[in-house]
Amino acid sequence: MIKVLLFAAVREFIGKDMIEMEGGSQTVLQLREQLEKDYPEAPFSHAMAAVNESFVPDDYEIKPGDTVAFIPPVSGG
Amino acid sequence: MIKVLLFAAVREFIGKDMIEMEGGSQTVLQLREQLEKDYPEAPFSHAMAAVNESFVPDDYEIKPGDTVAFIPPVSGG
Amino acid sequence: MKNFLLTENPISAEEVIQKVARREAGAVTVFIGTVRELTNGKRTLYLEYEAYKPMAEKMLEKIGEEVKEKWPEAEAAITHRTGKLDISDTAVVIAVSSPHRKTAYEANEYAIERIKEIVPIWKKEFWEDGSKWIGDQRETAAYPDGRPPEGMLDQ
Amino acid sequence: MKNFLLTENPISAEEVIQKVARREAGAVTVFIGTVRELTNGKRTLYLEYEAYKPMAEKMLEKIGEEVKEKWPEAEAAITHRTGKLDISDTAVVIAVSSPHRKTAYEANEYAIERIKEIVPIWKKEFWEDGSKWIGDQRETAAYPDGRPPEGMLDQ
Repeated sequence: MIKVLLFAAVREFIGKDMIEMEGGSQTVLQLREQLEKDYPEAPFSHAMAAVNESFVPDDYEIKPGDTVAFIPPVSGG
Repeated sequence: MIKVLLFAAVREFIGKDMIEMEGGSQTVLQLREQLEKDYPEAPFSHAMAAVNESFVPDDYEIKPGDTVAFIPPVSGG
Repeated sequence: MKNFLLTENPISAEEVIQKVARREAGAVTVFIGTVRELTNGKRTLYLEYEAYKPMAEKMLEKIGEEVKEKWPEAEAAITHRTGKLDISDTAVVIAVSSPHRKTAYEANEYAIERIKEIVPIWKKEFWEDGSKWIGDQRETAAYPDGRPPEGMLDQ
Repeated sequence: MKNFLLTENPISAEEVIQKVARREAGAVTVFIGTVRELTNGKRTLYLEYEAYKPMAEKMLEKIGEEVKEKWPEAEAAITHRTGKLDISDTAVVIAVSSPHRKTAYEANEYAIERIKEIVPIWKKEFWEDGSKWIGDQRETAAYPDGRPPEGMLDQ
């Protein structure tokens, strides 16, 4: 199992702030493509991925128990 | 009569913060030279002049009733 | 007393300043980001800031480390607010102390630029005629290369 | 409530910040000049600031006007303390508000540079082994041309 955290516009499009799903043997890119298929209206392509609170590149391999977050372009400050 | 205000190192060298003196028909340069003669140890040459709270050049003509201040290099902030 | 944190409560600038006060400091610079009413003529009613809180605090700490690396004599503290903010409310306070003022200005400005790059906080603007998530503060395309901006991945 | 003033009492940064707060502001920068203990390895015990008070306040106002001319969207307030100051005491607070942060940083740094050029305030350092009037903050010769620095005379 992995947790996928959603924020801002992505969260609002999907209507949830967290999805729990089977997984833990795919890359971030594979997860991203699956989510884009499941939720075609949500702007995943604009979001950076973070695993366990650190930004990761798209070829990062997710392990079971990981918390993946999709980070839309930030606008703090 | 004019008032001459003294500050910081100049004030301490002379031991006064104000001198009242005859005057009002000389330039700042003439006043400066007179003071340098009267108080040879005081660092007037390093000080800028201000008349009535505005900086003035050395050729400025002092009028009776003016308040002349000698402003050593400043160090606020 | 943590130097890098998120809060849902109003921020006291004085409190953030106190965190960087020290006998070696000759200069403290402070940046206070406030909610302004007009942006390009459009009237903001209020804002909401959402955050991925644990990661956002981690990224603020990372900015503090970057500051220390670039300006070893500088000390930084940052507090960012989340939730609903009204006009003139303070969204973020950055305080930097240093023996010398040049460093304090440079490090402070660096910190706000980095916040806008790597800290997972999102602003939703509520205008008279609708609302929108702001995702493009730096006025560049979002991750135009499909890669995070430089420095995002070097943990 | 004057925006440019000298005081013999401790300065509240918050109070100076409040003077420039406004609905158009998205950024407030603050500079706090504090008494640091060590300068080039020499230990300061305390300082005394002397001022030509009415002219110093006039010059601070002039700096405010210069800021307005260079950055019309900026609003500044400056308070400078005089008298005896201990280590870590605040000597000066400069607050600048602006719709945009770049302006707020630039105008703030401009203001502190100008204070060190044209405001008749003098610092006397008291060290363990003596005291000295500091007259050369900018580390350039004092009026090397026998003329005031640029901008001093343009009232």
